[in-house]
Amino acid sequence: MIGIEHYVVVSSILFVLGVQGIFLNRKNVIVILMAIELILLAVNINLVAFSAFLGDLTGQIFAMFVLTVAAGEAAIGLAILVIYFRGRGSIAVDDVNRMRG
Amino acid sequence: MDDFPILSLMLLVPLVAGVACLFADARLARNLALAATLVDFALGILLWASFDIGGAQWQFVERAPLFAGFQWALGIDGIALMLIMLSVFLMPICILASASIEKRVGEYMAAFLLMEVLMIGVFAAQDLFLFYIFFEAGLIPMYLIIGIWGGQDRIYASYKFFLYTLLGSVLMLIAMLWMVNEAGTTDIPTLMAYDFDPRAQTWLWLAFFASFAVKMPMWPVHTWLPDAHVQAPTAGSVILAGVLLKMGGYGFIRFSLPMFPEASAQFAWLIFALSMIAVVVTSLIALVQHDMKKLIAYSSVAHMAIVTVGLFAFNVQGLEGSMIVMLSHGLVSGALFLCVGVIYDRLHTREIDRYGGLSINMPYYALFFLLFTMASIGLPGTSGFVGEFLSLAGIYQVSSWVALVCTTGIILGAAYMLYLYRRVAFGDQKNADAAAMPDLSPREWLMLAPIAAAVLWMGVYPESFLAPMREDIAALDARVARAAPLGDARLKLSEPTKNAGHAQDEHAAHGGAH
Amino acid sequence: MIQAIVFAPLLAALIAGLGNRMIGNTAAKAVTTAGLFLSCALSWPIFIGFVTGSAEAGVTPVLQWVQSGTLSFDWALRVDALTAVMLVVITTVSALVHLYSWGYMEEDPDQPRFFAYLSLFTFAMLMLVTADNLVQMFFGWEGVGLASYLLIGFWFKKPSACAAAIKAFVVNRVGDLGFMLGIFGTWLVFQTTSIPEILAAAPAMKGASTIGFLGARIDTMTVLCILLFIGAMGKSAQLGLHTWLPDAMEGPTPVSALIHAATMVTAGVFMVCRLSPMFEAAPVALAFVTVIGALTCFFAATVGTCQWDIKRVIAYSTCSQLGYMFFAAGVGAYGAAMFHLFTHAFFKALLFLGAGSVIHAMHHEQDMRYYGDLRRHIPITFWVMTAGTLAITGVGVIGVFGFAGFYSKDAILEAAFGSGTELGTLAFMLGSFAALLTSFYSWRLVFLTFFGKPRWAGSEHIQHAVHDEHHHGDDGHDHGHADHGDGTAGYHPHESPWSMLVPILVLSVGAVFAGFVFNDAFINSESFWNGAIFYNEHLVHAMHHVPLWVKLTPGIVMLIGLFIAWNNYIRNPELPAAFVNNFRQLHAFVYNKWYFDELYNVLFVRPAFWLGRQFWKIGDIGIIDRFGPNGAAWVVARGSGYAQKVQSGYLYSYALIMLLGLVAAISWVMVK
Amino acid sequence: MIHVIAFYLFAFVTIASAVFVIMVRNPVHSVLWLILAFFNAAGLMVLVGAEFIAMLLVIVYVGAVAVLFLFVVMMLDIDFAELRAGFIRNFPLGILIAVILAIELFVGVVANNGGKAALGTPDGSGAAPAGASNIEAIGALLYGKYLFLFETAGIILLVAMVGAIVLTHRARKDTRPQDVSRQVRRRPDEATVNVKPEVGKGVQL
Amino acid sequence: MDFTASLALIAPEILLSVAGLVLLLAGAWMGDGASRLVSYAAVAVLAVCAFMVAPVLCTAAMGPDTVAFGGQFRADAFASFAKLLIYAAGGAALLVAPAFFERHGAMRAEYPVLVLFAVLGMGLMVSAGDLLTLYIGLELNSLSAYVLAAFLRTDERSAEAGLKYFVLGALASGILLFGMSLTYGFTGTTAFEGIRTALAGGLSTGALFGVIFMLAGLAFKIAAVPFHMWTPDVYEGAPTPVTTFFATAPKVAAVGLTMRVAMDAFGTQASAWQQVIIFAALASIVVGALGAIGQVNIKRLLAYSSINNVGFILIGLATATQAGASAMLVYLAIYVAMSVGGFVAVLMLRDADGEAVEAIADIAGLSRTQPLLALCLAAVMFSLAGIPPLFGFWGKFVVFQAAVQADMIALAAIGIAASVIGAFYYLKIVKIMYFDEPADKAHGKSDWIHWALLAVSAIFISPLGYLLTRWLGSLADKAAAALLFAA
Repeated sequence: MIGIEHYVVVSSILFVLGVQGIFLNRKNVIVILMAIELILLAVNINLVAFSAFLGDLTGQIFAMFVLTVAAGEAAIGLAILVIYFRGRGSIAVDDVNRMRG
Repeated sequence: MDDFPILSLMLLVPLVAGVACLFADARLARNLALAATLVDFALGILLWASFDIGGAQWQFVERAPLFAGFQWALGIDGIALMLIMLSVFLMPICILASASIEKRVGEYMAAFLLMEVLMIGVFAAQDLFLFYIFFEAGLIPMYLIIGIWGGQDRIYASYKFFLYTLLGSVLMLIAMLWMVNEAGTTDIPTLMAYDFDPRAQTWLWLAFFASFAVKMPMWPVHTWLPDAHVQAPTAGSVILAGVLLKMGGYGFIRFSLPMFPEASAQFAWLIFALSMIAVVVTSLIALVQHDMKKLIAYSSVAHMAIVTVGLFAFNVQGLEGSMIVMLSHGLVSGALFLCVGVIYDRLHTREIDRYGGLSINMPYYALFFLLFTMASIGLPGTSGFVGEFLSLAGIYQVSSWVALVCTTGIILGAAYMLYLYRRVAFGDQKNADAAAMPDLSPREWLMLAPIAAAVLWMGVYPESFLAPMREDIAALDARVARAAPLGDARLKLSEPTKNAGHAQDEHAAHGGAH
Repeated sequence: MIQAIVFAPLLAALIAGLGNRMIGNTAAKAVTTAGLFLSCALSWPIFIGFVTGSAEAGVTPVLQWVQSGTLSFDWALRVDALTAVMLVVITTVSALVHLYSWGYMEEDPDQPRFFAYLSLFTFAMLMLVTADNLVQMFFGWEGVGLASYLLIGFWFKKPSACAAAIKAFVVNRVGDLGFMLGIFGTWLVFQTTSIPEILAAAPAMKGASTIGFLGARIDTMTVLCILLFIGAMGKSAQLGLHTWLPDAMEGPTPVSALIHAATMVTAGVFMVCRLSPMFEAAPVALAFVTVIGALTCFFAATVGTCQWDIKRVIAYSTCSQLGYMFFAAGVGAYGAAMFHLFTHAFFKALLFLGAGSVIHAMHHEQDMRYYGDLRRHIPITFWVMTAGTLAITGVGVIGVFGFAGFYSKDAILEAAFGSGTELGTLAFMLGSFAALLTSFYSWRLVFLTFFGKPRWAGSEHIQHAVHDEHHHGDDGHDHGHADHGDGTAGYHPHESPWSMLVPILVLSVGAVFAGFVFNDAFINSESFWNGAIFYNEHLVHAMHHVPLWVKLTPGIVMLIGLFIAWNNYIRNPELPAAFVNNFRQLHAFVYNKWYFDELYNVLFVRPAFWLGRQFWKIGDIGIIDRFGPNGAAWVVARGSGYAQKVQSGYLYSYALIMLLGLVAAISWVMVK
Repeated sequence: MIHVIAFYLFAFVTIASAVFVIMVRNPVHSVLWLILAFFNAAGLMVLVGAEFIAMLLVIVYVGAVAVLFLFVVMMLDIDFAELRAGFIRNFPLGILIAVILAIELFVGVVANNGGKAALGTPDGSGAAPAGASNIEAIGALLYGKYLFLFETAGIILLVAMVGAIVLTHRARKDTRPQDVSRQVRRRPDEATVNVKPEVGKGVQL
Repeated sequence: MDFTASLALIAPEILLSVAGLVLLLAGAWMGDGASRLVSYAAVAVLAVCAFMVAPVLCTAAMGPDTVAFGGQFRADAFASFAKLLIYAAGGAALLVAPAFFERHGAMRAEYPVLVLFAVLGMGLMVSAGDLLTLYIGLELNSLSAYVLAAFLRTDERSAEAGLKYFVLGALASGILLFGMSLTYGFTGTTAFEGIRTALAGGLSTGALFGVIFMLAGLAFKIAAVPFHMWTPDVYEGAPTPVTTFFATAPKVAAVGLTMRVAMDAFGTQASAWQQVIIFAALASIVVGALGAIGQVNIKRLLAYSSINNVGFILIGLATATQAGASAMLVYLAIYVAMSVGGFVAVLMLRDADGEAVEAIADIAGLSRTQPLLALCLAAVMFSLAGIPPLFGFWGKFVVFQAAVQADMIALAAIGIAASVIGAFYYLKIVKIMYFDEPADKAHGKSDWIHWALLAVSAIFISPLGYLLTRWLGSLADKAAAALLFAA
């Protein structure tokens, strides 16, 4: 039978993949934003699974809020990306290092 | 008189004047600073005059619970009184010595006045944390004094001074916090009577040692001193050598010894070893210096080593001797730096070889310089001797080895100081510009003559200075007696003797440390 | 009264010194000289009082000095027989030297300073001898050291004078180290620094206890006395710490007479005599004193035979005579030691002042090789120098009359022999041989200076003088060429002014009669000393009963020395050169003062500077600073560079580091 | 059994598409893979009985977020050829750490207790009322217990909107927006003018 | 559930929300010309809010009476303390903004609105009693912050700062969320109280992971090493008023939130996270200090300085005692004053054309061209370095006192020794201003608002600040007691 552990494993793998997507990527920032969505997806799977297995709906409420916020985050992230692109003409991750040290 | 907050007033006067100096023009700032320091000196004399010798241990006590965790608590005993007197005595002289400062006079005077506040505060603080605040705060004005008005390498010197001493002190703060947590009070007099667990004392002592050893400075953490001295302006060197170094000794006498007697005894060997090395090594280094201030700075390290051995001799002579050495060194090294300043103002170099034969064109200068040189090498009749003699007499009771090695300081001291004097005041006039320098101006007379008088006074009649401290030293001695080491020099009667001196010998056999 | 004696010179010194150019030469000279004559006039009655037995020892307190726990000492002036002797010696010689200096220093621009120093010295010396406690004695001890330093370096433009001054002070400090430790030990043992109290308690301590010193346990009194004696060695220029004395001749000659012959250098002897009950309680220390004294006596005499500088000859002579005094004290004959001190003060001051007169006459030429035939030009000087030489060589006939040295030196040699110990005998033998050498070098000095042909032409000083004279004086005459063929270079020595001659003449009276007059009081009378020094009746008795050959020995060796000197320098002047050629190495050894200076240079001076540089450049800068503050700064700078490198600006490396932190934290808590 | 197969299918596809999201070179493809991942994740949620959240996921993510992504990707006129391929130099380290993290999560959360996760015990305040559907239960909670947070979430969306606008909105000079009130205010005499052009001179407009 | 009581408790939040909406409309209606007015109105709103929360602190409110919405929200003394600091910092960031943005032609009414919403989010953070509240508050704050960082949108650095902040912030949110999901799963609840109760019985590995993930996510918000990497870049790139804001208010909120989570929710399992915090504390002190050395941009330097300071704050957290909590609050209060002072001074550094002067080399000799400004900046520097008698010392003092009382002497000793490294770069600023020859760059005039803000913070961090120690200490004690009420 499928237990909570299976869901946690799936979400963990998703989480790790999301994180990987952020720091293994040097191609463009949009993919990083998508990787973040993956992380949030992992969280949501976790929350929903826990909610179901606990018999407690708080997790699903939580997941809803996560969805809401994720939408907002995506909007703002893309907005920042747009103005960044306007200024720099590029969204290559390698270029995002005007400031360092 | 008892209710009048004279100590707070002594802190307030220079503080107010200092703030005022920030906004004053150069001329006004000078006068303001001089006036404020003189007022403080007058207050100091009043303080001394109304100090009740043999009265309560702590006098002029002020207490106000203004702060959380600690309080505004001031009060002095004889030891603090003497050091405060030293500070307020030197300050007007420092202001006088700053006539050659022409850049940013207002800020300069403000820094010095702030320095005076902090120095008095350190010696008058009766609260552990109040002490720490004053103790540490002194870094800021001194940093600025060295950094803004200093010489060529002032940046390096000021950083070294600041960070070195800061690193030394911060560990002390942790120890203080622990102590307060343990003893439940920040009151220094109470803590002085509190018996900490001997095992804890070890760590506490080391933490305090880190701070005071740097401040003293003891070998091998002394290297900031030559740099700081050399780079500081004349008055800065005077204050640095005259008072700031004394904070280390004061710390030992006020904290390390009474609060951690067992640990002090346990680490006496460390102090002795470092001091012995310091006496020999820094004296030898002083011998080969080409820079006048550096030479005197290194000599300070050697002199401070005498202080530390005296302090850790655990007897009255050692303690009183150390106090007198501190006072004397405050006057003498201050005066020597002033002497350097006098000719530096004329020729703008501290290179010894640029001078020579100053006895010819500056006879009175040479006379003062000679007096302070002799006081520095401990000629009897000057202040240097009394302190050195008592300290060494004190340490002899503990260890003849230490006494022997430290007494070599009088040989080496004579060598490097006379070598210096020879190169500066004796010999032929090698350089026309040095030969053309005029003798002391009235202002310089005003700087040097009072110190000379004080040096001789302390040398001939030290009772004036010993009397106020006597009770306090005795109390300290009684406090540390339980941990006092058995001297290796003690007398041992070979046979139960028939002679009349029996009782006396018995007495002596106990090391004489009473 | 005693206050006046002691403080009059101080007052005079302050007036002259601080007044300096303001009050002018004459006033400064007058006030100091007057001060000294006042002291002198007040001292003699005290001395007479003790000689006649009418005076009592007493202490005059002046001021509290230091009181620290059980350690306390005050300013106080103590007068007893021993002090009285020293008082007259000091004040008399000093007064005469002041007077002498009027003439000798006539042309010096810095006369107030000179007289101030002289008076200051006298004050310190008086403080030393009137000390009631060891610390005040130390005060005087160091005070005379200071004055000596200043006076040696009086002509501070001369590098050699400066070097000599420093050397004198520093070498003395080596002795003072022993003295200070001795005072500490004494106080530790006796719980007092008061001399009378110590002396009262000392006999009971003889062999009764041990004390820890440098990790060993040694007999208490031995330790204390040897430490104190080390102080005496420094001040009295005993073997090992003697090197400063010959160099001290860089000072003006009156200074040499006062300080480096008559008074200061005898302070060590005074101290040993003052503390004689203590030393009596320490036989080992006494033996040490004897050995050092005898060796010094011998050593200095040998060196004296080869010196060319007239003052150096006398300086080594002083050193040698001090050796006599010490081994006298070492064998227990404190009276004899003090007696020799007393007589020596007169004749040695005389010799120095006489030498000063010669130097004055010879335009500051001090090398005897350029003297000769002076007896005709400066006859008074010649005669007083001869008197001094007779006194130092100890000319006299037993039981009839003798010059001063005759009594005192014979007493010392007799005491050494009479003590009956092996060391005493050794001291006697060395002392006798030194007496021979004394005779030789003293007469050599006289012969070279006053007899033979003038050899002045070789002297640069004379050349200068002649040149100046020609230049300013009689230009018209044909005296232009220096070589007159008679060795005079055309120079005409003049006898010194009366201000110089009077003191010399007064001193020569002392040199002639002091021994004869005071022999009994010093040597044979316990009542004179009256407990001021340890009186060894047994020894005095033994002295009087030594074999006749012992009593005759000094006279015989004196005659031998005289003969050799006459043979070498009058009869057969080529002989010394031949001797030098034959014994080149021995001569070089002696001529170079046994290579002490070179040895010390290699052992102490150069290593000190070398070590200083090493400690500074390698120790402080190379190690402490490099690995301490600068090292820490370097580490921080490296760390900072690394931190900035990690802060690469790339998003992915930031994320990676965040993840690293996360994984590290998780791993840590999991492992835990 | 169907349940198990469905789970593994959804799980596998979700993870595989996630891998493609971060691996493929073209961002447009990434978005498409992301959408696939979301669909399958929604499937997983349906499996545990959270159908409302599953639908929401599809609607919000696929309908809004993913479209937004696509929109931006295309709007930004990126020269895909210029996008540098390949991974960064500390790629092995990154992979290593990711693997360690995954293993630790697996071991810590799942394998630690013999393959059984020791879940907590809820206090029951969030339990679904008996008989109520998923949507009803969620609605009751959301508009009851979590009303405060629900309202605040609205503010978050507002902030996101304001933020996005304030960042990207710019008053362009080359656009000519319609100004209705100006059009209405306009009078013929202002707008028209009679001219009588001279011959051969032309009209000034 | 008594909504009336709950609504009364969230009155300040309601006011903030309403004010935000109203001001947004007002801004939209009146255009950008009114943005200065809107800013001042927002400041007034914050002031009113401060007055509303102040009584809560003064009466040391704690316990059930302060709990709203069934434990999701807590209006206790602790929250009140933090909110006061947040409001003050937010007010400062609003006051200095108009002059700055107007110079860049970028002042818009949305700025004060976003600040208000961020402040609202922060209020939720420090009042959180539930993981959901925590998350919502955090995101409200974060989203506003991302926008604010990129607010100067024509400036490449600002956009880059926004991008970096956003990406890394989102990653941190993800980590935090993942931790929250695990915590939820393994404790069965999202309420702090419930988590606390659940953990009291023992800590399963899953819950432990939840704890660590959450702390990691929060560490990002407070910029503790190794989650600090964004800080220098964002502080440098963001417009200076925004940096002022970032360095102060969110720091307070994040620290407050971390305290809530660590000491309340995870309080019964302190031993599980203490060592992680100790490491983060020491690493922050050292890395902050090392990174700051060698910086040429003063904003960047202050960013590292804030990392350094967070390390000291975390020492208080590492003790996990009430004294430690109180010390952290005192430190925060002083830190806010120092940061505001520092950044306001930086804002006042302008060249003749009004352009901002950010290069450290350009402030050489400032003590001669602008002595008063230099004095204030020097005071800030010495205070940040913790040198008495400046008030900054007191913050370090109380923190180390707490550490010593908790018997963490080694931590205290290492921490304070590492603080000496930090002193180095603060000294550098003073050295450049006082010892070097004037570069004669920064001589722009500043308006009275800047001077007033600078004066207030300078007086606060001057030795006069010590007169506040009793008052500040007792308030912090009240707040800490409220935080640990359940314990």
